[in-house]
Amino acid sequence: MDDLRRPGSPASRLGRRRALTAPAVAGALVRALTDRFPELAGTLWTDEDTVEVQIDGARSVEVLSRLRDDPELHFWYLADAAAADYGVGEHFEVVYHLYSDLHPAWLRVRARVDRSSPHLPSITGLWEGAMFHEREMFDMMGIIFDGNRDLRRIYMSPDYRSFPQRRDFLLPDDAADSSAAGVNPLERPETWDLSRFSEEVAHSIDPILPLGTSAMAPGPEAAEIEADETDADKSRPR
Amino acid sequence: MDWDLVLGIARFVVATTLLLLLTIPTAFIIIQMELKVIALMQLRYGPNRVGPKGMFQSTIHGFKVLAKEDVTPDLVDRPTFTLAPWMVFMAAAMSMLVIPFAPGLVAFESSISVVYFFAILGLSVVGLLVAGWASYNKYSLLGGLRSAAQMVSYEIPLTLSIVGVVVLTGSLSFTQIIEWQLQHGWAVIWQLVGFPIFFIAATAEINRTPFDMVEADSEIVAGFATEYSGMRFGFFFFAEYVSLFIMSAITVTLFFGGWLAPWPFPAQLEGFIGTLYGLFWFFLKTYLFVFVAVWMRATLPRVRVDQLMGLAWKVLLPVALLNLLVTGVAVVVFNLSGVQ
Amino acid sequence: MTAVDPETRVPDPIELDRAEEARLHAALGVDLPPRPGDEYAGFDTVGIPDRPPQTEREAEIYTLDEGEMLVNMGPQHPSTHGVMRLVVKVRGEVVVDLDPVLGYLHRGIEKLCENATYTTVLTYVDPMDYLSSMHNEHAPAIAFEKLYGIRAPKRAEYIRALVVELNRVFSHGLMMGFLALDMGGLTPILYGFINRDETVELLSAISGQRMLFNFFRVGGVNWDVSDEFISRLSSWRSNVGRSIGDNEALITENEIFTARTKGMGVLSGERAIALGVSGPNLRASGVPFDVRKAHPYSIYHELEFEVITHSAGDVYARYLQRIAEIKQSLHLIDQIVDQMPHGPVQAQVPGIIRPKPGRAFGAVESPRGLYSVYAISDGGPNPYRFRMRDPSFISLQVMPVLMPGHLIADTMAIMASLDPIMGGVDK
Amino acid sequence: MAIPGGGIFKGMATTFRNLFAPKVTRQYPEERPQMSERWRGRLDLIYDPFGEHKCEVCFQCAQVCPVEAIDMSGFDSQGNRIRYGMPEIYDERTDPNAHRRAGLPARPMRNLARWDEAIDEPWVRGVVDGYGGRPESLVAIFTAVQERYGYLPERALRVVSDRMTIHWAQVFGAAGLGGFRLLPAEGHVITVCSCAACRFAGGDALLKELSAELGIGPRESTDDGAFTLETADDVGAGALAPAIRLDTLVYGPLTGEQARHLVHERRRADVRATVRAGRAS
Repeated sequence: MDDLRRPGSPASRLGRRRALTAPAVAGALVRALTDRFPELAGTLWTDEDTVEVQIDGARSVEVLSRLRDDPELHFWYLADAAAADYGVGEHFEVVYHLYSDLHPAWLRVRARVDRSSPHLPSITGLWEGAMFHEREMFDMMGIIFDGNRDLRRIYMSPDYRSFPQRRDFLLPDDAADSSAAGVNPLERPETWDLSRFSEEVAHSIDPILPLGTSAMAPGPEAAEIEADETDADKSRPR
Repeated sequence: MDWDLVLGIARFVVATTLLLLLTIPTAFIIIQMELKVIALMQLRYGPNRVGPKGMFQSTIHGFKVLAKEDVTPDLVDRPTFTLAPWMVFMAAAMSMLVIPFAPGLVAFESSISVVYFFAILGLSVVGLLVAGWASYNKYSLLGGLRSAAQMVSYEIPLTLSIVGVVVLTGSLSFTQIIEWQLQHGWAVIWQLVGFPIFFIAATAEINRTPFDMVEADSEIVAGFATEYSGMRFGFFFFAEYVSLFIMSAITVTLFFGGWLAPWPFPAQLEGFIGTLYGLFWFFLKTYLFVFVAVWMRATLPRVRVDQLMGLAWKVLLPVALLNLLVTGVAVVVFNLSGVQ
Repeated sequence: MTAVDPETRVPDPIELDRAEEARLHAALGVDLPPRPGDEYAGFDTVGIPDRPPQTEREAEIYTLDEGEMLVNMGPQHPSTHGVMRLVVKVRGEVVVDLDPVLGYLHRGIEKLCENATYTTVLTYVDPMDYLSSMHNEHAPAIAFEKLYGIRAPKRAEYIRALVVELNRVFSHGLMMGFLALDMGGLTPILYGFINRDETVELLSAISGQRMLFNFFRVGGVNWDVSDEFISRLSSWRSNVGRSIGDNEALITENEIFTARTKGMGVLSGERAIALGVSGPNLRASGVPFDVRKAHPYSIYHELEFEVITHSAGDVYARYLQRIAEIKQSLHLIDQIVDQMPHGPVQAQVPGIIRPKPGRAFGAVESPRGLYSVYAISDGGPNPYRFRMRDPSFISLQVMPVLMPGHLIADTMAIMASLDPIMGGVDK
Repeated sequence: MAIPGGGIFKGMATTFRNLFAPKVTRQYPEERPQMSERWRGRLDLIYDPFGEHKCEVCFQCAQVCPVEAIDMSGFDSQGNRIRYGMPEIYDERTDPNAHRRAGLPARPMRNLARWDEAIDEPWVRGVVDGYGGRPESLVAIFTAVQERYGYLPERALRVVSDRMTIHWAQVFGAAGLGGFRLLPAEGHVITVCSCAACRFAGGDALLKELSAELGIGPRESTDDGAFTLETADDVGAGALAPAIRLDTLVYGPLTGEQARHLVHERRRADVRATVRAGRAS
């Protein structure tokens, strides 16, 4: 989001997005969150209509149930639950998006899951509707939700045994000898530059709005990251 | 040699053959009507390419069905699977025997033709049940069971609503019922409650929309006919439309004066002209009811199976009984009966 | 072919795959012992899978009591709205349990999109929920604009709102027809398609295509609308009014229809929230949740409208909800046309968009509910992770909850009232 | 509900009214639809007034296609066949996965090298830099790469694409022009000359003889991977016609008998080499 401030960028020509209504009110949400979860204050981050916290995967049920049941937070609707894979040697992330009619901002809860043993408590006890989300995450990413009583494949056939949306998913059956080999870097892990997804890069995107010192402190390694990114840009196939 | 017997047999053979042959154009005409009328009601043109104005579309469909491969799935019960379409079709064709088309134009004149008709019509349920059972398919089985439940249930109000007419006219012969109507006016005027019951029950009996539970395509695929293909399916299809024709004919015969012209025209003429005149009115009225059935198919959604049975037992049956009671009392009190 | 030397033989891809999977499963501790021939594990004629159940719930479904049987509805059933399979456990005609089996249309669109540039992603999401392609493009456009930090010009936002509301009208109109069709009414679907045809004619006048519009761009829309088009809208409105009116006359008051829909498949508001139902289905249960109001995107904060709800939560309420929303959409279209400003329709964006690393969430109210996109950028020209939440996918969870106790005939009515589109369910 | 059955009659009235309403169906062949001006449904090549294609095979359309759906070929002003697109797109028919999907027994992969052959990337970069990274030197670079590896490995092409900042599709398209080998050849490569002189002198008959001898057609390899048959128009000319090239040596003029003899000789040599290798180990 740096180039927002850079003169001459397309964004500055067209003006910023509309008057950023959400975070102005989201201040209340941020305060409420920092009051209740002081330990998460360091991970708070806001977008124009999203407030984001990061938690450890093991705590997901605890945090989400407090977010749902607290009368001042009252995030009663689970808008989305999705998983992201940051590559071999990194971690999984299960991302919950919540909605509350008290706060006009989406709340994004990023739960970090260890890649070597991807276990996470199931939130089907909080929202029954998380069932299909969790089944899809299991199917596509191989994340195991403990306590989900119907953790089956949902898209792939029951006898399938790989997890197609993982970053290290290889498809020797298709990629190696198909006509598409060499056409797309689809299943070619050696072309991926995993260094870009290091912890620092993923976490140190500085916020747009001054919410509090903890939320906006730029990473000390900013210079390194900058260098890293340009490298990454160069190494991408064009 | 008993020439009367020989003549009788010859006449019967000729009449049966003619009726069997009649089923083919009848079915084609009704199918064509269904294709075209429903299309027009849905703001489409419908068939308009085969033949003048697309008139031969249904005929071509018939030939297509003949030419199609007739698949017998592995696990079906072969004898019954083969027999079922034939049973259904024959039940429909046989009940045509007693329909009076015009004065003197009836294949088999009998004093108990009403009884014969409903007895034979009830046979088709056996065919459907057999088809559903023999197909080794769950949808077929459900369709067969539905047909059994539905047709057996609806035969009761159907028959009871006719008893009103029978009591009124004092006859079990279609011809005599028509002759009674010649003197007293159409029976529908005397049976204002009986006719709707008969109409609803008849629609259910021949599995027409909104009572087409038996082959409800959005629920049980095609019901009893799921596993059928080729000409065996064609027989079911034919039988369905032939029974639609028969039911319309019986409605006309029992309630709308059969071959009689509506007043104030001369209701009936003599001689060969009279036969043609009777045929004209008979077919006109019959196809009017066929049109109504097609119209209903274009309009109405399907009744659910439990609502269907509830309607038969909780509404139609009591009302039919009541109608019968009132008719009987009226006949006795006002001495309306045709019984001499 | 000559015999292959086992030493130099190239391993079969399937074998490699197996080995890789076995390794993965060993690492994960997932207990799925491979059995010979189980790549063909499917469902036999009886309907019970010939493998041990994998979960508690699966065991529950596939265990039959006396008098129960399994009926497979689909994937080639006439009215499953696409290729999906419903394993229905019935006792007679009464449904005891139900299990939706998905994946017959799974195309891996998320994965495809992760290999496409930000611009081309918008072409891939079109065929997802193929009755609301405009909405499918809207959510990624919003998310990518957030990622890239630009906004579409005002006129583009108005055009976007216009086309998505047009799309909503025909999508809901078709739902009326599908609901009637699944109950055996043949005609309403045709009237619904007349309505759809007129609407897609309009949309093709804007976007050039009739089904997969590919109209949205990051930072705007592909083309401007002309004044001539705006004038066509009024005649379109009267035609839509006619076909919707015909459909209403055909089914809304029809006794057979009401008897089959009122009190059928009742979903309470609390349960609907817990199950993640959204859109008209949720509002028909009395929960006033509409993304257009809850998180006004595009220009919805400038339009006047109220969130419509119905309280009954049954099939009939869901049907009425759709009709009310069609009328609301027509009302919105009037407002949009009245207020539409002049100006450019496309912000200046480079050919290949490379947003800074970050995350963005874009949600829209599609005809089937909350449709959202979550995109992660790594700074490259294509999204690192592209996630779509399809409302009909989530809504399908309602089926096992609603169905027990109803008849087989109601399966289709209830499913049609939820209005799932398999293209979206299976992504 | 005021009258029971009222809704039904309302519906019946609607359908009856529509029975006579104007119909909406378009009678297609007679009545053509009016397509929107913005319609993008079909790509069509337009002709000039003299009946010639106006397409100049500039590949611009293929380059801007957002989903890379266009794969095209044609002839340039010199009459050379030029092509743009994924090189092996029509290989799908012989792809093991296609066989598997069709329920046929799938052949094992022949050319593992295609996807994971190790190449000397710095060397390739050096070659590219040596030519100054100019696009017109692409053919020279390809020649150098093919000399080293015997074919153009896909990963080398990717390196070339990255280094020269040319879209990979263009690099692949150029590599497919002719004269370059995209797959490693198997065994001995027999190239039958197809220049005019050789064909006049009986080159076609020679090709037929060799095809019959090896049991394969041009551009194919034998099942045991010992021979590959090819045609090219630059092997021999004039006095040599008809000529073949066996690996690197050119033989000619040849009769069918002599060509068969060459093949037999190579086979025997291979067998001897195998036996010798076996003894040595």
